[in-house]
Amino acid sequence: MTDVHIAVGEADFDPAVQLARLEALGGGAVASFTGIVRGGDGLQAMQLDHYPAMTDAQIARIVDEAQGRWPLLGVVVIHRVGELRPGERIVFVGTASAHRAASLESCAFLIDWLKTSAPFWKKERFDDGRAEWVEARAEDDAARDRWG
Amino acid sequence: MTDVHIAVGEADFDPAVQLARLEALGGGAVASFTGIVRGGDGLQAMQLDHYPAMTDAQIARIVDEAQGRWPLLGVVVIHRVGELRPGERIVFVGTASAHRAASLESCAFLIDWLKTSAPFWKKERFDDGRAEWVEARAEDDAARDRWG
Amino acid sequence: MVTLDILYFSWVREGVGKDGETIDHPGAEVTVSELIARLAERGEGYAQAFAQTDRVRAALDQQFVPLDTRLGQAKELALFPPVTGG
Amino acid sequence: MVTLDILYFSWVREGVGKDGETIDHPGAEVTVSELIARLAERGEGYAQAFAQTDRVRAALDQQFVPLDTRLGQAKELALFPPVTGG
Repeated sequence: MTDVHIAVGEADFDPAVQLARLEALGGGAVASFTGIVRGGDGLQAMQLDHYPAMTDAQIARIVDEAQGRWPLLGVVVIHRVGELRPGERIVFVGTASAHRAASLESCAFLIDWLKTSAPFWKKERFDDGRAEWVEARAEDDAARDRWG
Repeated sequence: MTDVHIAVGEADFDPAVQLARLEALGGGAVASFTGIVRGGDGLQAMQLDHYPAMTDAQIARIVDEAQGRWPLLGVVVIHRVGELRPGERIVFVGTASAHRAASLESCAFLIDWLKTSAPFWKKERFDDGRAEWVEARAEDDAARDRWG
Repeated sequence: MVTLDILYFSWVREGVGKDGETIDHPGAEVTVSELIARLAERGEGYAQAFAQTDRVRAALDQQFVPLDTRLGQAKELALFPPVTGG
Repeated sequence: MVTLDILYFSWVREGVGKDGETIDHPGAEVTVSELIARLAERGEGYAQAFAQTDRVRAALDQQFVPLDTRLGQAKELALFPPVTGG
């Protein structure tokens, strides 16, 4: 039975709380990834939209896929929406397993799949007034496709 | 300039403090791995020995190797020694980079190399009085070798 | 009367100028592509939003589908650009 | 008098029965393997610790080296099993 925690919302989260949750499951390995809004190029804020009726279900499907590939004791996926400023956390993926390869690989798998298969869209707003939707990148599709 | 933090000692550590350090470096991606003593099979405690004069320098070499392979903003490697009980943290590896692939890959690289190229030895002590040195595993060598 | 809820996201929403709308269901045999072509004929905003169909993705009842998928009994169609979360 | 510090770890240390010792330097041309063979002749604990040299690893002046490496000017030799940290 895998301990699964999925959350999508505007609120910030505490990676420490999530790591503690995963460390407590009795496995020997916990891996995590945190995505953060990068500053630079005059970026003022990022607006994250999503498809609320679909988002949770789609993340649950991605987590199911990971559970089918690796023996996981726990999975945490948190994705924020709304307006986020440089330095703010966007996304957290954490996994716990008996052994390190399963935790590390499933963590990388989950973030690669979230990037390409969960219904989120980013818009960047710059100091000079420009606002642009982020374009999907071919290298993100390639990163997902390497998992077969 | 990569922010590097290496620590080897008996004291426990707080992964949250290390993640916060890495998140503050301005990158978009922070990855971490925490190794924990797994219980079961009557394991009472694990004794971690090391070669003090060599350990820090050898970990620094491994971190240098990772910096040569990926553009890293920060690296944290913490490895505990002494007696550790089930549920206790053994090792932490954290990396920060502009992009996720660099942080995830370098994190996996560092733990694979620590397993096979840093002078630590584990002895397991069981409830029934048995005490056994952990044997090196061929799959750990294979995990390191896949990095070429 | 059977209806179909259409939802728009990201720059598709901005082009169309609304979050979504409910239309008479065009029929189970109609594909997503065909419906997009009909929507594009509605005028300025729609035409712009659907000018490049290779940049549009779709979900039927909250499942991603290729654009040549038939609407079938679906009650909700979402149209949007490739996702960029994570 | 030139000396060589030898350090033992893990079950090599337990076999030999000590953490380390200082010996007269056997000479720059002597390899780690040759020195291990001489140590193994010292008797019970040493013989047991070095019974299977394919299970022994070495570091010279805190750098891992293959067992056929010559001692050279090294001041410190460590002998131990394959590492198992992480």
